[in-house]
This record gives sequence, C-alpha cells and structure tokens, in this order.
Amino acid sequence: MAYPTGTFELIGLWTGWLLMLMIYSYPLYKENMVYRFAEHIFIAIFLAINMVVNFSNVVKICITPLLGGDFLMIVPLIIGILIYTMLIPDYRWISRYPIAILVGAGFGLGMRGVIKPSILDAVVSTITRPTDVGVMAWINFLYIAVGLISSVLYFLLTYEHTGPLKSPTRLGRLFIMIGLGAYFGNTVLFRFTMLTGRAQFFLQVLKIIPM
Amino acid sequence: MSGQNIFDKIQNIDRKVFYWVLFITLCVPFMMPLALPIKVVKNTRDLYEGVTGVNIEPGDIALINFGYGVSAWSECAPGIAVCTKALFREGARIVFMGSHYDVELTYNKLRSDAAADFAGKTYGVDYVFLGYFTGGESAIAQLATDAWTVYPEDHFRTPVSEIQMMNDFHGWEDIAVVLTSDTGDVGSYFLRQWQGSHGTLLAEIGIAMNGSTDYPYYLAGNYFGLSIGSRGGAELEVLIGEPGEATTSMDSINASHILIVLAVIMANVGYLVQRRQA
Amino acid sequence: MSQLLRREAVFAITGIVTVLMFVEYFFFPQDWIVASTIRNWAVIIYNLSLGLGAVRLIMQHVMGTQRRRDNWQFSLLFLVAFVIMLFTGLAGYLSTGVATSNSIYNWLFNHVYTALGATTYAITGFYIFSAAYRAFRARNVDASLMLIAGCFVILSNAPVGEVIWSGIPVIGEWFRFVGQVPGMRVFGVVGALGTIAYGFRALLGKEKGFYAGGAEE
Amino acid sequence: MTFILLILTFAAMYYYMYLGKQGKTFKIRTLPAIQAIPEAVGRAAEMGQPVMWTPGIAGGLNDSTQGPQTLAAISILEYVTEECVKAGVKIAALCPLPDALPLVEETMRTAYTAQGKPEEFDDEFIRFFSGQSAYMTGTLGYLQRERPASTILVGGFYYESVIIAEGGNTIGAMQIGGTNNTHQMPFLVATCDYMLLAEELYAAGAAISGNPDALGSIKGEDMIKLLIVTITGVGFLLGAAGITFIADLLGM
Repeated sequence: MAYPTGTFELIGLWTGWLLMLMIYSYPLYKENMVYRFAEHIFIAIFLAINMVVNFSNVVKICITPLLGGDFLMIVPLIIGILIYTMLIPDYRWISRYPIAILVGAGFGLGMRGVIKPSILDAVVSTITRPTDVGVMAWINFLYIAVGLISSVLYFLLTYEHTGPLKSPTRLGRLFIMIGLGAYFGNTVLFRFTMLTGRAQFFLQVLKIIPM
Repeated sequence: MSGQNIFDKIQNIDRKVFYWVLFITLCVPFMMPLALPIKVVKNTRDLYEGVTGVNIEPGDIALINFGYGVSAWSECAPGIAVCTKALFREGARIVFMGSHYDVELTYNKLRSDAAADFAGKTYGVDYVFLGYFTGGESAIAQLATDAWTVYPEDHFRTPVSEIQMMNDFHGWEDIAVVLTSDTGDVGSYFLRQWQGSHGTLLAEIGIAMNGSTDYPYYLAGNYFGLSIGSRGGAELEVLIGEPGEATTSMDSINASHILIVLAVIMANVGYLVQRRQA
Repeated sequence: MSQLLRREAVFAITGIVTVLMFVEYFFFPQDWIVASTIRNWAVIIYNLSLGLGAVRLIMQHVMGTQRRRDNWQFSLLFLVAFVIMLFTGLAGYLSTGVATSNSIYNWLFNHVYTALGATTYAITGFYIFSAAYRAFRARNVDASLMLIAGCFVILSNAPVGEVIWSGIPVIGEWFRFVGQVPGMRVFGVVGALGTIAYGFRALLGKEKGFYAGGAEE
Repeated sequence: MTFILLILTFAAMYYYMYLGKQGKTFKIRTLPAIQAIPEAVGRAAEMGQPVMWTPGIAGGLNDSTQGPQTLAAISILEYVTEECVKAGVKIAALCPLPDALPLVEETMRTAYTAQGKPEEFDDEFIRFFSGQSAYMTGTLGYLQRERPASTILVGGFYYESVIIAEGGNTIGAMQIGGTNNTHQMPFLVATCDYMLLAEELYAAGAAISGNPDALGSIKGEDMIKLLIVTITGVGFLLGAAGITFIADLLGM
C-alpha cells in the first residue's frame, strides 16, 4: 500500500494517527481529556457500526425472506422484539421468552458438541502411544498422561487433598502452573504483536519507514 | 526514600518508564531490520501442507472465516493471506465470511494483500464474500446444515441463488476444508459443530494468546494444522516463500521479547536480594 | 397463572429447545427441519437482541446530557458521533445495500474506527509489560514454575531465542508443545463438564441467572 | 460414545442432586482462598482499612460462560460482607456490571440484616462504573485513595485483571483472586496471595450458598472426573502395550 496522496485520504491518515496518540496518552501519561475524547468517539462509532451491521443482517436473514413470502419469519421477528421488554420494569418477564430460546439453543448445541473434542478426543490422544521410536517421545507420552490424570484429580472438588490424594493433586497443580506459564508467554506475543502493528503505523505516517 | 538501596529502586520504577522504553523498543527495529531466520514448527507445516498438494483438488471449496477485526490484523491477517494464496494456486474455490462488524475492512485488506492471486479469479465463480454473520454457535451449526438460511444473500446483497459457486455450497458436505482465524470463540464453534459433529477438516490460524488452548486440539487431531499468532504467520510466509507483514514484524517481536525477559529477570533479582536482606 | 407464564413456561421452552438440539445430533445424521428452523429463529432473535446493549448505553448518555451530569460534554460528543455514524451508515445501506457506499461513513469507518480499534485493543501490551515486571516473582514453587515456563516460551516465540542460545527453542518448544498440554487439556475437560453441569441445571429450571438476574418481579 | 457419556453425566448429576434434595449434604474440599477470607478481613480490622470486592467486567448475567462466574462472585461477596460486618470492617463493592447491581445490593443488604446491623448498610458501599476504562481508572483511583488492606478479585475478568491486581500489589494489599477465564489466570496467580482456579470459583460459590442443586451437580461432575481418570490410567497402560481397545471404544 502506497502513502496516500488524496486530500481526504491524507486527512484520514493523520486523524487516525492523532487519535492513536490520544488513546496512548492514557498509559503513557494519565487519564486526561484527550483520552476521553478519543474513547467516546470510539465507543460511539463502534456502536453505530454495530447497529448498522445488525440492522442489515436482520433485513437479510429475516425481513427479506418474510417479504418474499416466508411468513413463518414473523414468529422469530416478534419473539426477538420482545427482548426489548427488558427495558420496561412491569413487562420485564416477557423478555425471558426470547432468552429461553437463546439459552436452550446455546446449551443444547454446547452440551452436545463439547464432549467429543474436549473430553473423548483429549483422552484418546493422551492414551495413544507415540509413533516415534525415540525415548523423548515416550517420556512426553508419560508426561502428558500423568499430567492429565493428576490435574483432573486436582479439580476433584468434593474430596479433600489429603491422604492418597495429597501428592497427585499437588503434582496436578504444578502441571497447571506450567500450562499457565506457557499461556502467559503466548499472551505476550499476542499483545506485543498488536503494539508492533501500531508502532509500524506510527512510523509509516511520519514517513520514517515506507507504507 | 533516601534510605532506598538500588534493589528497592529497581522494584519501584515508575510504570511510565516501562511504557516509553517498550514503545521505543518496538519502533527501532523497523528502522534497523535484522531479518533473523525463522524456524518453521510442525503445527504450522501441517497447516500449510493441508492446504496445498494432494489434499486440495481443483474445484474444491474452502471456507475461510475472519473471526478477527482490525485490532488483530497484525496477528491473523498474514496467515490468512498465505493460506488464501496457497488455496487459489491449488485451484480451490473459497467462501469468505466473518463474525466481526468490520469484516468488510478485513476482506478488503486480504484482497489487497493477495492482489495478484485475486486478479486471476472471478467473483461468484472462484470466490464469494458472504459478509458478516452473528448468532453465535447456533449460526455456525445452522451453516453446517443449511447455509442458505444464514446467508440468503452475499455481502453485496446478491441473492445466493444467483451466485454460481453458491449452488455448490449448501452445508458441511460441500466444504473440503475450513480455515478459521479467531480472537474469540468462533473457532470453537466450528470445532464442535463442524469438526466434532461431521469430521470436517478444520485448521485454526489463531492469535498467539489462544495458542496454548488450541494446541491440545491440534495434538488430538481436531485441527489438522495450527498457526500461532504473528510467529505462525511469519512461518507461513517462509513456507510460501513470500516474506510479508509478519516477517517484517519479527524484528520488533525479537527486541520486545528480549526486553520483557530482561525486565522479569531484573525484577526477580531485586526481589530475591531484598528477601534475603529481610 | 402468572407464575406459570413467568417461570414454568420459560423453563419448559428452554428445556424443549435444548432437547431438540440433542435429538437432532443423536438421531438425525443429516439435517432435521424442526431443529434447523428453531436454530434459525435463535439466530434471528440473537441478531435482534444485540441492539439492547446499545439502547441502554444511548439512554445512559441521553440522561447524562439532559441532567448535566459530570462530564456531560462527553456524553453529548458520544451522541453526536453516534448519530452521524448511524445515519450515514443507514443512508448508504438503504440506497445501495452496502453501508460503506456512503462516503462519510466509509471515511469514518476506514480512518477513525480502524485506528481506534487497533489502538484500543493493543493498549494491553503496555500493562502486560509493567505487570510482568512488578508481579511475576519467584515467590514459591508454583510461581517459579510459571515464571520459568513463561520466559522460555517468550524467548522461543521470538526468532532471536535461537541466536541467544540454541537450547532456548528446544526447551521453549517443549513447554509450548508438550509441557503445557496437560494443564490446558484439563481446562478443556473441566470446562466441558462445567458447561454440561450448568446447562443441565438450566434444563431442570434450577439456574435462574440468565433470566434477567433471576430477581422476581 | 458421546451419547453414552452425556447420559452418564446427566445421570450422575441428577442422582446427587436428588440425594441433596433428600437431605444429604456434600462438602466442598478446603479451598485455601476461601479459608483466607477471615484472615483478609482480620487484617483490614487490624489496620483500620476497608476490604475491596470486585467481580470483573466480563460477566454479564445473560452470558452463558461469563454469567456463572458473576453469580459465584456474588456468593463470595455474601460471605465477605458477613465477615466484615462481624469484624466492623468497611467493605467496598466496585461493580462494572449494571445487570448485577441489584443482586449485589440485595446480597450486601441481606448480609448486614443477617448480622443484625441493617442500619449500618449504606448504598455508598457499592460503586458502579460504566465501561472498562472507567472501571480500571476508577478502581485504581480507589486503591490509591482508600488503600484497602485486602482485595477480593473474583469473577469473570478481561484484561482489567492485570491492571487492578497490579494496583493492589503496589499498595501492598492482601489479594484473593479467582476466575474461570484462562486468559486472565496467569496474571491473577502471579499477583494474588490466594487464587481460585477455574472450577474452584464455582465450587466456592456453591459451598457458600449451600445450594443443594449446585452442590449435587458438582458431586456428579466429580464422579465423571474419576471415571475419566480411571479410563485414562487404564487406557494409558494398555496403549503403552499396544492395545488400543479403549481408544477405539472412545473413538466410536
């Protein structure tokens, strides 16, 4: 992408750059008026985009088919609108109906879908011996199996971590800590990559590096 | 305060000092690139091999979900660009869709990042952009069984019945491979409602933060491949032989990662000395 | 009657919809029109429900402006920016079917929203850095293990790790690809069971958290 | 196999919920973070400073993954408030969740009433913040001004956890954390003296509320966990010997 030359594009580029500085004035300085200015603009614009996109989506998946003769679409449209009764204290209970359908579908799909990948496939993967012949592959095989067993034991919530459960649950917690450490390391990559993108934009607008 | 020794002072450096140091550390490498070699790990290679070679036949349909917005372009866009190029070069057709309000911007960016590959393709025949969807897990499950109810029209309001390649896509059976790139939960919806339920080939081009939670699913075979964050994107750029945004950002990643580890070591030395003194 | 409409019928609908999803999954290998229709309704209801948060936020800022609460000027700014973006977007959508066809909306979308979106979410990078410095201490064995795994993963995620010492990617990748697996896999297992437990209680009408906080009218 | 495991899980949960209804009580194991609450309150009493409770911004009650965390956090608030009333310590609830506010208020008011001091409850104990940055800034400001002796950070957190917990650390507060959001766990583990990891948060909520349905389903979950441990253990030994019977069975 080349550095823009059109007036509106240039104004846009610099507006974005200034707004970025306004937002970063918060961590780099402290909470202040320019930060609040940028923050409110962001929330307002985000919300408006959100409403425009959702409106067009409702038209696409519901209103257009309805006008095209699919009269059954009137049902979800009415039920969906009922969710706004939440804003009227006396009729708030009506909003429970659309929520009930959302909750029912969400839980039905969640419960039916979660068992295979999160439990069954996880256990099968843990107990399937490595195809590699190296010693390290077998050590890893043992590590993961012992790790999974002991950390599931750690999450036994109605048994005290004493007696025979004391050592395995302690071990389980250590496995979890290693997992959280790796998670932290990956989080650093994620957050710094996002900042890196901003640092690049900062320099590109100033023409210090090419766009 | 005058009684503070060096270790006390180390413990109490003003946070703004860190922020400035970090921002400068991120900026400098762009001006003085080092371009260190990037090693490709197995999960990234599996992803690349899954979208190239014998796995993809010309005419197969791939589904690419933009589960990220502009905020995560640096993490997700490079990986998606490489996979799009690779799929097009294999002759695959691609359906693009997304779960962020700004999906149109992301789609436009991809068209710009892979401009040469899009140039030889025809909209509606080789690829289609369905646009935004919402509805959480229900929508993804519905997409698997009756895609046209989730998307009666494409992003540009053309009815899907009038789009040539959409006549070949009604549900999960028509899709050879799904690539999803997420900051949120949409990948797990595909995992449960497509891969778990129908055995669809699925890969995640995820943000690094989710790398830890995604990896066990890759290991169990739920994902045939996995790209983790900008590093995964850089590895994919190595594999396709076209360095891009992710490769460029690796220098800043190098500098900032060294900085944070040094900071943690310094703080812990101070802490341990203080504790011994106490 | 009131109790029936306000509570029992609601729980019954939740239960029926949940069971329909199960029946489809376990007994209809292909598509089942009943479940598919209900799911399509859920998608439409979900879309409609997304405006609720927006309405609340707008009401809050309208009241803030009307009553001249603290920082009401920012509430006014919010409302002005919101109205401009909303109307230009709707104008674009209604005229051509694509909101970005309106040049003002498109300009704000491309330059203001993009810049602020990318910037706002990246801000955490700063906090993570200072938190790592101030909080990550080898206080005990647990914290030390987390610290060691974290540092090796950080260094192995950056190509420079290998330049510093060839052992870094070896150890770091072990933590990334083996070391963390039991810990993360257990979160998958207990998370799945937690989802089922919570869903099961909701199915039986024992979880009232969703229903507007469960408070009785 | 998915069907069988789902039915087994339902059956186990239903059975223990039924036993709970019949009067059988299930005890949640000792959770050091919960045991530490009286210590946290005692510390505040000694120092003459308040205790702060905050539930994070993620947990809108209608959200199926985040909402339960808020409900568990409110159960913990009930216990913390009761302890504070007993010890004559001030408690501040900093809440960024509008839909949870009525529950927070009701919970605190009930705890004051239960301790026979309804007149001491003041709405001012609850502070509401709208939006994440207002929440972060407001909470950091509160920490600096009021310098609470202890902070209880339990619930569904997003990245404000890093900032608030670091702020609490800076003023030397004793911190008790808890979340089921994996992405925030490393930060709370690093910054808090005690931590409720993942499901422990729900268990703590259930233990405090004494809800027989929640306790029964947790007991049922435990049975399934034991089954998973057994299958993994046996499957591992057989798998190592090259016998794939269990893996094949689970993969059906």
